Amino acid sequence: MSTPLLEVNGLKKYFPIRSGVFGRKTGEVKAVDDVSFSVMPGEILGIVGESGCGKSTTGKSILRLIEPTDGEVKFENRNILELSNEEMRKLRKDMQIIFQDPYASLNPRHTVEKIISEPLLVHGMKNSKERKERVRELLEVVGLSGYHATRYPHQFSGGQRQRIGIARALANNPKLIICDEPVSALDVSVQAQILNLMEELREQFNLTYIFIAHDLSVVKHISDRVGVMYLGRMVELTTKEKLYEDPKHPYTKALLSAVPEPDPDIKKERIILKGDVPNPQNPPTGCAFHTRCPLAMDICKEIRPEFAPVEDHHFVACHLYNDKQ
Amino acid sequence: MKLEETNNQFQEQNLPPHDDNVMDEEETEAVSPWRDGWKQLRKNRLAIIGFAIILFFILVAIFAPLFTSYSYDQQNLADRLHPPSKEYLLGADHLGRDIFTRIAYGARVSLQVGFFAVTGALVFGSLLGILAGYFGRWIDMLISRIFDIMLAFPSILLAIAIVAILGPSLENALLAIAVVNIPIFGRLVRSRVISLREEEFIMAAKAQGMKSGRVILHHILPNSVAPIIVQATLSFGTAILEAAALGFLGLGAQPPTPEWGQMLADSREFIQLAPWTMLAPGLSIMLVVLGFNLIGDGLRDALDPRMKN
Amino acid sequence: MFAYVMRRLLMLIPVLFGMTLITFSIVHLIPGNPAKVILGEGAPAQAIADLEERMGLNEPLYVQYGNYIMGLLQGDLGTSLKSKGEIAQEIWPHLAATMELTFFAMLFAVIIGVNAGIISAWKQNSWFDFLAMVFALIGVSMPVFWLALMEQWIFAQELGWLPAYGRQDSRDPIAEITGFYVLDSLIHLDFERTITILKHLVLPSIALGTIPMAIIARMTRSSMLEVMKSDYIRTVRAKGGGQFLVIYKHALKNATIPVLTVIGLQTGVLLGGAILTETIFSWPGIGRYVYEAISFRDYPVIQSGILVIAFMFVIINLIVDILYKKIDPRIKY
Amino acid sequence: MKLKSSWLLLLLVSFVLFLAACSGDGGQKTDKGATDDTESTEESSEGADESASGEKVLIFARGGDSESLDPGSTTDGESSRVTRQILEGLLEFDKESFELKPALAKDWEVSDDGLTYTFYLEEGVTFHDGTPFNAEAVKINFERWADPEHEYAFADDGFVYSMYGTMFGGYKGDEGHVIEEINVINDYEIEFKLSQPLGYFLQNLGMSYFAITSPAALEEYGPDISEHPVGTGPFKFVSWTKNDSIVLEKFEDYRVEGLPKLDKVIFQVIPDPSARLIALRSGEVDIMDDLNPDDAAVVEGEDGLTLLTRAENNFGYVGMNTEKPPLDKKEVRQAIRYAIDKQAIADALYAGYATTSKNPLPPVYLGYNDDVEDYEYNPEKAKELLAEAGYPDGFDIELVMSPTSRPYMPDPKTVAEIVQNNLAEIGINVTISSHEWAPYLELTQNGETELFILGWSGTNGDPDYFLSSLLHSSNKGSSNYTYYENPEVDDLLDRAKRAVDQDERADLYSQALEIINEDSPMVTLVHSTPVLAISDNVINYVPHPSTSESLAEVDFAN
Repeated sequence: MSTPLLEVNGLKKYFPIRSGVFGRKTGEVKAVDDVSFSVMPGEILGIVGESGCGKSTTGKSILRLIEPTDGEVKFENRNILELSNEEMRKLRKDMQIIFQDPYASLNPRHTVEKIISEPLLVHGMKNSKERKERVRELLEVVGLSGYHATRYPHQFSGGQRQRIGIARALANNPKLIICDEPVSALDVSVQAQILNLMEELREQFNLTYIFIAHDLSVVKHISDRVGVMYLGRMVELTTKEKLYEDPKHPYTKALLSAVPEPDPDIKKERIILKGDVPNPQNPPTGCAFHTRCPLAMDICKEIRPEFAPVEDHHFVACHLYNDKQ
Repeated sequence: MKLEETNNQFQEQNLPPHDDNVMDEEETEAVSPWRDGWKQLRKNRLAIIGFAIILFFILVAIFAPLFTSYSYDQQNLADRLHPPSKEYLLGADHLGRDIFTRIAYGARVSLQVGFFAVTGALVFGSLLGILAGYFGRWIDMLISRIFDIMLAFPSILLAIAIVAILGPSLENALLAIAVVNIPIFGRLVRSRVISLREEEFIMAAKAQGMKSGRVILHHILPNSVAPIIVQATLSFGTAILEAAALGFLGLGAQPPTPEWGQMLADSREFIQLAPWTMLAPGLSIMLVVLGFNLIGDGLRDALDPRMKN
Repeated sequence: MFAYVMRRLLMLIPVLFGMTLITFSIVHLIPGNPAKVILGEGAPAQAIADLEERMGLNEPLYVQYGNYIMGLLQGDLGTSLKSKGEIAQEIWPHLAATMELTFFAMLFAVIIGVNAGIISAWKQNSWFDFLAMVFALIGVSMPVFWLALMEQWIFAQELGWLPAYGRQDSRDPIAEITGFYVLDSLIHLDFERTITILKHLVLPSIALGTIPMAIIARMTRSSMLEVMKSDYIRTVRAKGGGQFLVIYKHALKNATIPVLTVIGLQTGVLLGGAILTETIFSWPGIGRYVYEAISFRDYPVIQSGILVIAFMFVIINLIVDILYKKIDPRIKY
Repeated sequence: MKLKSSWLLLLLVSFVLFLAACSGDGGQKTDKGATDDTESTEESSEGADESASGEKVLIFARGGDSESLDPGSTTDGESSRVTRQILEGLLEFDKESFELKPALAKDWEVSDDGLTYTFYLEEGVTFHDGTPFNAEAVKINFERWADPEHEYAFADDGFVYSMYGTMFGGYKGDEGHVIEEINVINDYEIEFKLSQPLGYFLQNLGMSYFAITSPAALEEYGPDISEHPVGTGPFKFVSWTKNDSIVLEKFEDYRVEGLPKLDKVIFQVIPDPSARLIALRSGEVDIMDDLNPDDAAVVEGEDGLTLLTRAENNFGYVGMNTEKPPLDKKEVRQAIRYAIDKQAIADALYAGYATTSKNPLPPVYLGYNDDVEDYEYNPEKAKELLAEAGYPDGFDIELVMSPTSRPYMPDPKTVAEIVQNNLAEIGINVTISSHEWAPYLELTQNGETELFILGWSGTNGDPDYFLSSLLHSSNKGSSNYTYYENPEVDDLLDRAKRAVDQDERADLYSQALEIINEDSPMVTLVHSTPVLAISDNVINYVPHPSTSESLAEVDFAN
């Protein structure tokens, strides 16, 4: 295998909590707590987890849309957290994002033309005719028509808007696109169309995706490898096949049991997780999942399990497996 | 009364997702949010009345010389305090000047004061508000505290103090009014910027690799324009009131400039002899302010229903 | 709650500090020489120089500012150049006069505004609603000083119903206790005098209270309209019978927030408007005290007067914010 | 929730009470309004002159508050108006003129060289605080004014006795200071020794600024004496609500038997002249000063009110800074005098209660020169003079003024506008700029103005107070606002000041006025006759030209 396109090591993002008379920092939310993984060129890495588990923050931290607290993000072997603002700005040509909410992520006062051509302009395409051409091309690539260019976002449906968002992300031929739950706001029927489009585009333009989603069914469809996050930590990471066939972490198992099977005859034991997601301000000691884990042991309450490979390309953070090694 | 007639033009976020191919007919016109606002505004009867009032005063201001055979400073001491008549439509003041003529020329003064004071406050207020809102941290701390302190003084008092420092004149009154209005715009823009900064399309703009300046100019500002316009319209009225108050206290325009507040102050002495001299200037101030308030209300309903309370 | 109040109080410190800085610089930027003002027409140069020295006007600015702050911390607002009296003592009766006027103006605004707003919303689109809202719109656009003049002309001069000036019948002045004349007359159990004093309050209170009244009416109406859409009200309405009182009670509760908001926002406007109203109605309040000090260049009075007014404004806003928080703990700052 | 509705309820209840109170009384008033207007005024004022307790209370309405009630340390007319009732000097002026009358000094003698004045004081007079009035008290007061180091001078508290400095040539130790020593001969005899003769020394002593304060009160109150005046006058000080009212009450032991007639006098501040008149018409006040001359006709036409005038004791003028070009050219100044229509100003703004003036001195004054040639309104001549001076096309100039109403000029702003209009006719383009009173005076004193509008009122009835103050070159930078300088005039004025023979003085002043008229440092506009209005049932009230008159003899009819 070649060198990874993106390498994330020990990424952390803590949000301070301030309160009291002086607004002192009285605690912090560890939204992303020591997450590491890498992405190969042309690969689609899925990241799943319940809402609030820090997967979106992870995605935005990688792009420095949120400044990480600590860690290392290497893109093509450059630690981008050390780049100056201007260097980072230039690098954004190669790293793009598609947002979850197609309604909120498009400037309501700009025409589609302007929305898509703006990234072209800021990365050096000064000729407006050229830009116009490119916008039409991109619109057609994502399945819209050239005449849509003069309209405003509010004149489009959700799926169409997400297509615009994709066109915008594609504008400068990026190498990596982080897709932050790109279909979760859409109708199910539209979801499939968008997912198909994204897969086509990957092949067409040789893209690499980090695909963030909160349900496994979507990720299953599109990913090569999948990472599972819980309370700011990565708990399992492996190839799609292994994850779906042989999930290791109890949390992954629980998630998988909730995925509806297309074939109603296949009987499946549904694992219902007890309790709520703990307060991220005050996460449980040891393994963060132990409060809800059906298989929790004493050690889980005290020691945080290491995120370690149990098999080839199969990383898990769970004492059940750490013991076996 | 259409004050409550909310329209959902700007609440696209709340619309249910459409089917993917709903609006694909080629004929569909490109509808900009501005045009929607204008459409909405045209339906608002009160706003139209407001426009009519302001338009009337603008026309009067422009064509003042055509309405009258007098000049605003032409004295005719023999006719002082002449009651309204054919000769003097609204009567004559204590120097025998035609009040109608002075009101007409006074419209120029008031509208100009309103315009320049609001423009000044808007430009500087927005600038500071953007700086504070976009960059946050100590810049925000500093600017916000300055706004707090300025707002701690009743605006007319602060304006009086500023005029006391600079000396009474129309220009200084205008400057004072602009200064006291800066924090109003500043705060508005700052809070707009802060809420916009969290919006995804701003993050998207950053993700595209845009520079801060471009993000502010092309994304944050255009989306803050609606509330700023509404505030500017309302402030227009307030500024005219404040200018008139300063004029009334003798701190505004200098004679023989026909400033309405000052005309009111002049006529105050003749409340026993010639009460009609007080009517026209007072009514004019009230009408112009009313006009701007009506337009402001209409704009708020049309452009930015969220600002309503 | 306690932490919130404490934090607000702490946040007040830089604001208060900034306020002293502003008042101090206003006074030092106003052209004119206090020593000359004191000495009046035709004073010899030597006398002026001597006086400047005695007043500490030769000291560097930061020393003067330091002295000013030290004085303030000890409750010393300085000495009036004009009357040579202690400002801290002189200012109280003026402040009381303004506070009484402002209170009654607000009372007028709240009572009329809230009720007009509720009835307008209840009878939405009726002639009452239309008239009330037209009046409210005109009220918001009203030049206070013009309204005051018109009132004086019509009610004092032409009709002779109400007194044209002052706080009381000057032939028979009240023995002051608190400086709030209504309160004082009640303490004296002199109800006839209370009525006289209230009569003096009517015209200026209306002049001053009109703008907040109009704003309160409009805000109450729109917040009421939202309440009327609620299920609770729909149920009451559906039941019929005695519904107006039920809704009225309900509406009053809902009026608290707009009323508080307006009190917070408009106090400054009122205190400013008081300068004009007080001049027209010869009301011996703090606005006139400061305004006259400006025309006589009585620097210490300008400085302390503006500071006291701003301080009042800040405190009222603080109280309003705390009340907000108490009424609706969801509100965050 | 309970809390909220209850406070609103409380507000509601209080407002209902408030409305009920007003409407109840309003109804009563309406009845009154329904009857004849004049009747109601009479009715209310009749009821008003005696308060609930049957006392005679007079309300005197005026435009501004007093600055200080320590008469020596202020030059403010509104202050002396009040102190005149509380404190007395050695001498006083006659009711309607500046003729001297005995007051605390029942008799006096002047030495032939004019350097020694001996006063014989009234015996058995006590101050309001019960301490006796005597020669020692007089000496303490004069020394307090003369010497900033004196224990009662309170110089550290900003007390300055500028009127003393002006009238007596400076302070202790100054070269021009005329009072060399004061000798107490016995309790009721005191002697002033002067270093040089002063033509108007006695005249000064009649001024209300030089009234005697109880030394015990100076000791007791210290610098607070400015708010606790204690004198020998007909009325005692009771209270002072700043910017509102000053209350005085009858001094039972007043030295003149049977006076004062009134039990209480209240000086009420009503800044706005029209509100003042409304108050008078409705019977809320008994006397109002500073009536707008335009309203004089209203007062005359109304039963129950009487119009009074003060004797002319002032003049209003447009000053020209004689050091600033082009005003440094005599022809330009004369041209401006010809261009301004004084008669129109007198007619329009003073409603006839003013006469045009040609001398900077009122006609009743010693030395008034009726022979000087007046500058009649003549724009043609003005243009010629301008052309002669080299300005055939006129020029631009600034006219500075303060809108504050003064006795000599009730509406300076309007005067400024008329002057602007007049000068435009001869090509002089005037820009008006207005300032508050205090900074305005400072500007003109510093000679930073070109044209300005001012006036001067007499206080001791002596021409020196007009001419030396305004036109002697030694007063440049203080009261010589025009920066006029003519050695000949200086000499004439100096000689007139020292001369003791009044005829000789009159002659010297007449000569000076002749030169001044030619040099034209100012456009003398008018001598105004300030008008005031009183309620008909106020009797024995006589306005004094100095604006301060004793109210001791004032009474109510019936």
